[in-house]
Amino acid sequence: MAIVVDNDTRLVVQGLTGSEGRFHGLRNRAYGTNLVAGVTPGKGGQDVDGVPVFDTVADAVDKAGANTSLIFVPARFAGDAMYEAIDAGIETVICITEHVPVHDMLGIYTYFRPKGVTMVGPNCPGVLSPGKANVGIIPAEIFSEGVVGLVSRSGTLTYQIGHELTQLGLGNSTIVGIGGDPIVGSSFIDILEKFEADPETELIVLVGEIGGDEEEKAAQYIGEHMTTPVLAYIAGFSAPPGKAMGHAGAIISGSSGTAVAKKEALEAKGIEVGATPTEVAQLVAKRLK
Amino acid sequence: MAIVVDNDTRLVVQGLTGSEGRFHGLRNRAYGTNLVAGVTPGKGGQDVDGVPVFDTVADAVDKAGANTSLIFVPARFAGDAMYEAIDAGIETVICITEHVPVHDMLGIYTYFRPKGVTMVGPNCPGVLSPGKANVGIIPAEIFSEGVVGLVSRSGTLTYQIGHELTQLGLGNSTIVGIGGDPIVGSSFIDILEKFEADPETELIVLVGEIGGDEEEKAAQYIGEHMTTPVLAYIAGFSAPPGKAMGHAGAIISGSSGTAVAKKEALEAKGIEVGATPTEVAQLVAKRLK
Amino acid sequence: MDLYEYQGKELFKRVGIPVSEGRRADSPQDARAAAQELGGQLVVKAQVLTGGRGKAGGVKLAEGADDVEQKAKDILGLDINGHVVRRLWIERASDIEREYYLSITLDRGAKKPLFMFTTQGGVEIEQIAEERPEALVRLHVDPSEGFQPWVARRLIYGGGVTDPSEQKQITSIVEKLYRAFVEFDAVLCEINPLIVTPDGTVKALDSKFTVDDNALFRHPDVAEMRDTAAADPIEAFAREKGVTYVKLDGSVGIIGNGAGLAMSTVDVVAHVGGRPANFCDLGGGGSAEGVVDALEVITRDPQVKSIFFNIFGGITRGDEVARGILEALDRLDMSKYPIVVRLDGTNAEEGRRLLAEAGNPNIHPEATMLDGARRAVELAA
Amino acid sequence: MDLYEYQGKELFKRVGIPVSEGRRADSPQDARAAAQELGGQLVVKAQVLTGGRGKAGGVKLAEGADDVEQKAKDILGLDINGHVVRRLWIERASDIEREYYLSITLDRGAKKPLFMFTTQGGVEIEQIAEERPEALVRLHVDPSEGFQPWVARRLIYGGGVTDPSEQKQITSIVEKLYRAFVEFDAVLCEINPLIVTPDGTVKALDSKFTVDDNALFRHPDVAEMRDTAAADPIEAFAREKGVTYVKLDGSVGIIGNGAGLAMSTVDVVAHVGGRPANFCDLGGGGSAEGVVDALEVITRDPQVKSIFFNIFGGITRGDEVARGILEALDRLDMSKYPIVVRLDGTNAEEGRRLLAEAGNPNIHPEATMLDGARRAVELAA
Repeated sequence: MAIVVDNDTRLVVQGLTGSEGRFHGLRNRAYGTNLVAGVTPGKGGQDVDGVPVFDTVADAVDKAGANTSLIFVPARFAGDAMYEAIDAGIETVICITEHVPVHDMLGIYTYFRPKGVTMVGPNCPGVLSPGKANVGIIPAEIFSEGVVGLVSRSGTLTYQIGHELTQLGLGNSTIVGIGGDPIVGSSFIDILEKFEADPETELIVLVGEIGGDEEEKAAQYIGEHMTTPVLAYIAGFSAPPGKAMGHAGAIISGSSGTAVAKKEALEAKGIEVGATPTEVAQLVAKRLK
Repeated sequence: MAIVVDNDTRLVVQGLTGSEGRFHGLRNRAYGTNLVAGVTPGKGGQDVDGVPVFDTVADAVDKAGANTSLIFVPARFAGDAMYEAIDAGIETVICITEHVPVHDMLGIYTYFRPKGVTMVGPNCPGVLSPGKANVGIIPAEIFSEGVVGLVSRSGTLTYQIGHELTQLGLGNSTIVGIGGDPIVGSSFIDILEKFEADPETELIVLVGEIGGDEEEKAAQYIGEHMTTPVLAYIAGFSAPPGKAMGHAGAIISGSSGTAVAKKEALEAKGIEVGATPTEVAQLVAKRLK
Repeated sequence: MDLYEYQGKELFKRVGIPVSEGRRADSPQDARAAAQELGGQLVVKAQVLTGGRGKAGGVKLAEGADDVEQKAKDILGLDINGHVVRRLWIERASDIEREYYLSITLDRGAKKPLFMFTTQGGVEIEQIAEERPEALVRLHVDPSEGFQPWVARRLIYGGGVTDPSEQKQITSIVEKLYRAFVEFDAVLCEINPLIVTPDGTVKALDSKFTVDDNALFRHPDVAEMRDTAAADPIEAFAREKGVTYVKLDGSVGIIGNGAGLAMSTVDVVAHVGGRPANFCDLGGGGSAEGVVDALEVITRDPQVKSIFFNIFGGITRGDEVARGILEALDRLDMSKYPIVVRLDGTNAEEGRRLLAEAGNPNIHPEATMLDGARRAVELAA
Repeated sequence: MDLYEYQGKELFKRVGIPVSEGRRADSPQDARAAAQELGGQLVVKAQVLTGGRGKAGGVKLAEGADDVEQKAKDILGLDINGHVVRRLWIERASDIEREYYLSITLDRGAKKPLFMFTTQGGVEIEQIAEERPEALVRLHVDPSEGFQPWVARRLIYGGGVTDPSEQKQITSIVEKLYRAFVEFDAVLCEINPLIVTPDGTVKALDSKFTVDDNALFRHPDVAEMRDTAAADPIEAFAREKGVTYVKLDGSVGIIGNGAGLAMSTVDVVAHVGGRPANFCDLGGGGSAEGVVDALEVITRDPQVKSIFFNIFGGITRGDEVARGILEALDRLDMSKYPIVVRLDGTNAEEGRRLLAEAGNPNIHPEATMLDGARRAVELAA
């Protein structure tokens, strides 16, 4: 097993004819992902290296059986693309695009949650289930199959930690980059829940960073609901205090949001937090020995 | 048992200090309904014949434990009142107000459905579970306790049929007036589903009228999902063909919508349709003998 | 409330949907003035709230003031499906390369707005829906999502529009039509045909626009568009009095409270062999004053021979209805109408008592709906 | 993007929230002119993107042109929490009967807008939240529901506003603040204080307004409000170049791709005993040109002694980064900076090959993040 993407994934890339969409879409296919379609309005009927392109996601679903969408369209069109995917019946929507306006995401989040769709991103590197499917921009070659679930708000930091694990001979069940934006489709808790239900995942690494309170909430959730062991890494200990969001921001988040606060919240639930990516990998190795 | 309202109902009347709200609210209380609060903005702290009035529904929930709301506010404020009730955590919202704009209901319907709230109305007479609770404007004295579930798009026609049943010595488990507007909170199917699950209800009378295709859909649903027997009455056989809604309306509803089409759809599923209210009551009596 | 073509086009214009320039004309003189102002080739179009005006001779090409005035004379006064033409819309003629169809309507079954679009215009759209359903693109919009550009793309690509300029123009029209639908509380906005001119311009050549009556308080300017003169005079009087009334063709005047009971009463009167003169719903309030108004409306119909009050009180109270009947007998000349009254429900006993005390020989109380219907039919004979 | 008080008030005005009349002034002369234009008793207010300006002497009452000019002289140039005052807002003084607090902000935890309101103004709002949480009404708005009047009622009655005129005015302000929040893509709109004058008028005496940077493309007028001069000059240059850059106080220049990796690199450099000079994120694209820009930004900081490139390619490609570094060495004077380069991920091998082929002695390849950090710290010593 694996979570979010696997051998049943039938991928459509929204924006397949763009340079990034083409590069990563074909790279995902080369990895073995079942890339069944692309969507670019006005280019329906064309193909990208043999992959049929459609005008609408609905066509990609109807005619190519797509069930998972990877979004590579520019930020100002990304909201529209997400709605299109959801309403076309796509079950898993993964949005790589960064700089999506937060009010767009506010509407989309409220819209898709009751529908049971899985959404990852925006502003995320995607999801990789080694040996099964890679959907997004994660460089799959640095990861191998294994039992460690990895969930992270940061893309490149995920690669770094995955890389360190690989150096120690450890592989991953699934790597999920949830994205660093204020509102993303899947929170740490959403992904932890999926990992908990995945028999293949024996240990989870959670990679957080300063800002928001998702790590604190995840700590609470892990303490209450999880049996799979979790280790963590938090980035941003040396970051200067952020610019104030006015009084209201401070009242909402209280003292949470700093790297220290997050580390303490996790440790209070017995979750070890590594000081560097290297140390986290070593802690994982120790646990799995 | 009964459906929608019963002995656990803790009622708040939105608009209790208005003349209709006061008249029917106190009448509901006199029947035995547990009327715990009223809401009128700006009149918090007052009382209506001993019933405490609050400024907001949230206060009525927090301070008086209300779980059901009955709405009597004017049409242009009714949408706001429904949203307020839903967001205050009210579980059952019954809106009597007529002339609520359909676009308001479009938004409210979309909003409340995923939340598991039960909504009846607008433009409906309310819900009566004889011997337990009366929430709305149904004249309870003409109904008695019994085993017949009654669901209707029309208020006064419901009383008529209930009255005919009473004349024949038959009582009701619950009477639900779902309202005649194009978009109402509960459809025939929603209420049929509740009656089917109610062990007290042995037979159901469905009272429909021309327009829309809810009766046709109900016929389909009954054929597929129900074991409790259903009888029906349809009003509007002598109605002149309605004014055309342009081509689009005709395309959506096709030939459905006329009384004859509804009758045929019901009879095709083995559901008897009475020619007059009196005949329906007689059919019920025959079935229950 | 249904709007005339020219009124719907006025609302289209407000949201930016392209329409032809035109002028309203209520007389041949108006039409001549419009022709002089607009110049060039024009179309004289009957403004009626019904379809089929083209076949009925209600739409004519004309050029020059004399010709336009003559065509206006021809069309004004025409009876189109029972609607007499009293208004014209004179607009610049359009060359038509292709005809499409676009509408948005409230699908009460799905509880969502529904867009429909086809490039197979020029024939009856119901026929296309029936015979070639694949040529008609249907697409619901989720109200909580609102309009998103993909909706227009689904219509355009689904309908097979391939010209990029047309795609762009239609996308913009689809978005604006959605805005019109929401902003004006419409239940139907239909463009049939949506035309493409030889130079590639897309515009609305006709409009069918229906606004929710219950939302007119938000749109006083639209409410003012109502043409009270066009309606049946009794129905117009009823609207003025706030009475829900539909004229039928018989002799038994019927007043019920609630649409369902009133409809059922009409059915039952027909069922026992009578001929209903009307459908009249007192509505939820049912004040004494409302009862007087209803009686005043009903008795304007010269065919009425007897009146049947079938009241089952809920929010309507029997005593108020009784008071209204007595008040009407006082104020109106009701001597020639036998009034059958059947009262049940809220405060019915009090109402029956009030009527009995009045002792008016024209009031015939009956205990049941069926008996009331039979008695009213007898009395109309 | 944070707006100045006067900019926020300009947006308030556009949606109809009442504010005092005023003028912007960038010099004592401007202030004098504003005083002459406005007349009467005025307030001279420092415009800075930080709090506590009152205590720092940044807000002064004044009357008459001379007085206002003098107060402007006093305030311009003040350092308030590291922000130098360069702009003033001169507005009519308001008599204050009561001070309230009203804000709407994006609660990222709840994924909903959050209103906060209290009638216990005049002290620090955080203190009220801490000490008397019951006095601070918090209320989320569901984005799919949008603003409904009950939201304002919950705030008003929850906060204990009893005067009907105040209730009416605040209801209207709450609705308009929600509109401002949505229409301008704000993440924060705060009115502190929202005052009641002795004659019962409610208005916004201050504004804190933050607009989502990612949505500025929808608001070119708001985007133009940015005061590029107020930022740190290197940060301003970085913004101009489109580089995400935060100046820190050390000697090791750091460039990473992705905020998380860049932040972690800063942490690791500190962890191995070094002092990071900056945080710099190449971002997702990571073109060669972007690399040149980032190096140009970082080398403007005179404290920088060494530079550490820590790149783990995903969407960023190692070969592009390498090309950028070589390009920068060509175009900029980079001779005094040892550059430690650690490349992994997409096309990393190709990137490493390009750098090796170039054979520049200033380029120090390292295989791991930890080793790279150590080497960069050594080279900065």
